[in-house]
Amino acid sequence: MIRARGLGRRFGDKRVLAGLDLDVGSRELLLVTGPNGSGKTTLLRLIAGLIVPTAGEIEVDADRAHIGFLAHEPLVYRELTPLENLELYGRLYRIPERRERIGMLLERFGLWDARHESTAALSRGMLQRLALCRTLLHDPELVLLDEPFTSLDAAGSELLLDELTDDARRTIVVASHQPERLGDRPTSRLALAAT
Amino acid sequence: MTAYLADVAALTRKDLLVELRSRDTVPAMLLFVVGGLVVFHFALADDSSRLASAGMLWIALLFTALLALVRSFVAERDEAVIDGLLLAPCDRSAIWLGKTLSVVAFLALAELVALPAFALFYEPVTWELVAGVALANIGIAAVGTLLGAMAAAARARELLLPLLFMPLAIPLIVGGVGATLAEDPGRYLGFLALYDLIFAILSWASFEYVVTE
Amino acid sequence: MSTGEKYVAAAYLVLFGTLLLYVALIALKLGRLQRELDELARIARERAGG
Amino acid sequence: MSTSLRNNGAALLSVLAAGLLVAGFALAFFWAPEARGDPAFRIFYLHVPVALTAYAAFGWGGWKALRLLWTREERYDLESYVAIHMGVIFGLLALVTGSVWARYTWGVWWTWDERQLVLFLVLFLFYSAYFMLRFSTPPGPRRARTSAVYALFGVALIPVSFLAIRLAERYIHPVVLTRDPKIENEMLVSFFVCLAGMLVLAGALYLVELSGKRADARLRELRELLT
Repeated sequence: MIRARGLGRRFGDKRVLAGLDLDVGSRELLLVTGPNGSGKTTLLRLIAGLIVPTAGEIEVDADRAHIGFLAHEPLVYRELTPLENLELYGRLYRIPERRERIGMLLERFGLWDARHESTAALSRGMLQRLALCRTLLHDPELVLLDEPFTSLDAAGSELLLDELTDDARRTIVVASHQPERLGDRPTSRLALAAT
Repeated sequence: MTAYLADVAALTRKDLLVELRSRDTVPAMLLFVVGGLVVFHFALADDSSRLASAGMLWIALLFTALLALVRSFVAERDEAVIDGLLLAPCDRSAIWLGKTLSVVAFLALAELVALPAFALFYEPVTWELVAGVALANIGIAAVGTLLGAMAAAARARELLLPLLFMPLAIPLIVGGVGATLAEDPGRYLGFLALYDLIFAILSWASFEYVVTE
Repeated sequence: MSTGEKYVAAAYLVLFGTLLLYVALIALKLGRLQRELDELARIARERAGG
Repeated sequence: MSTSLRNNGAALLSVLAAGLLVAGFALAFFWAPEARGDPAFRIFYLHVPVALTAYAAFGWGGWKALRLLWTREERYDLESYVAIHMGVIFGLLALVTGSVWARYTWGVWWTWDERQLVLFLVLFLFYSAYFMLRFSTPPGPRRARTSAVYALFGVALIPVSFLAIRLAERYIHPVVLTRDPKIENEMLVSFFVCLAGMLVLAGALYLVELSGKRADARLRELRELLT
């Protein structure tokens, strides 16, 4: 699913990632660990195609329509309600039976009652749940999760893991410094060192 | 094609909704453009011609547009929401077009107040002026939205955007003032349309390059 | 020398002056490059020695 | 190997530029007839080639920018930047020599009647903003691409501004100044030699500047490897 050779990225004079080789097979769950500044976020953004490498190359066998990316920020508009945000993304992802899908996700992640509230008023945990709805909205084949467990309570984490792994048809890359919260699910690991 | 237009519509709708909720930009533009017209009365000498007031109107419109442009990507830049749009499978130029259309809407709203105010304070508004303003709006929004996305990557972006935009706005001012004053406004309206065409195509084609890192 | 000729001379001197200025800038740059190279050479030597 | 060739290129062009410019200026001063009994007309052989060279440099920078967007090869970023840098230097020269000419012809250092001068002022503003954009954006692929897009806008802006300035004259002052000096063949030949010299000079400066910038980049790389 993902193939990288000699992958590197620098921001100005700062080298964040260098000489990384990576192979992730289809339906694999890869856990990326490493201290702050070791390039976990950069790696995920490279896979998502949000940034281009400055060295080496990367191939991903999924186009934007089949990638779900949970970033540090929830990537939702604070001025809009949760429902409006998901409606917007639902349109952009061209999801068939958009209403049903959105309603189902909101229900599942416990946001249904808050769907008409202002996103700005949501708690951190609720925002993270909304971000998860956004990530999973289009039922992506490849899911990239950047520190998914921060600000997510135990129930939320469990919900996320169930959603991701119950039928094991997704490829998942998780960057986290709390690997224990993944439970005992089978994973391969990539440890990034600080540069 | 229909899908593309649907994306554009969704994005424009989102921008208008965000503005409707936050009311950050349009009220500021309205106040600014009327304030500008009042200030110009005191800047112009008593015996200034109608030529001078037409020039002043265009300056006021340009600077008001800058307010809208400086604010245009604020909602996306705060907390990197732009990444969410870039992740979506829609063509990136649709993001530009959606934003451009919403900027055109904001400009039109501001001018809905500015032109009657100009008629009240200074000179009657001619249809040539209205046509010129409409054509200039397209050029301002098209180029300004692209430059706004470019400046978003920079430090001091609020300062940079006017600097980037000013030289590119000179032809728009020429066309606008010409359409307002010249005896053959058709030439100037044609020039504005040409400008819109050239720079809208350029901006449309190059937006993808300036938003990805 | 007529006034016109003086202006011509002035214009051509501008070109000449600009070129000389450029030479000065290049000289400064070469100096800096040389200093940096010296430093890097020193580091490289220390590495080779240690 | 390639670096030494490139330096040889700069050396070769410098010698060629020296030959052409000396020949061109000599022809202009000692062979071409004086136009309209105007001794200051000989600024023409300097001002116009300098101005055309500036356009050529902007165009070259735009071409390199286009190549960057096409191929995504990093080196075009530097090449485009250096070309535009040269364009700005020559543009500034064109402004100054034009200003000297205006001072002699009309008695003022600046005139809005001279289209070329006004156009250079607009372009100078535009490309100054280009430098601001570069200096305030962190280096990387995004800066390379934004600069490239802005450089391409510059190429489009040149004819559009030219048209705009022509159109502006009609409402700013309806009276159009016409000057048509009789151009004779000797003058034309001298002019083209000067133009060729100036273009080659700009090419030489471009290569020198480029190799300096590349040396800088290599040094930074070396420093990173060593420390």
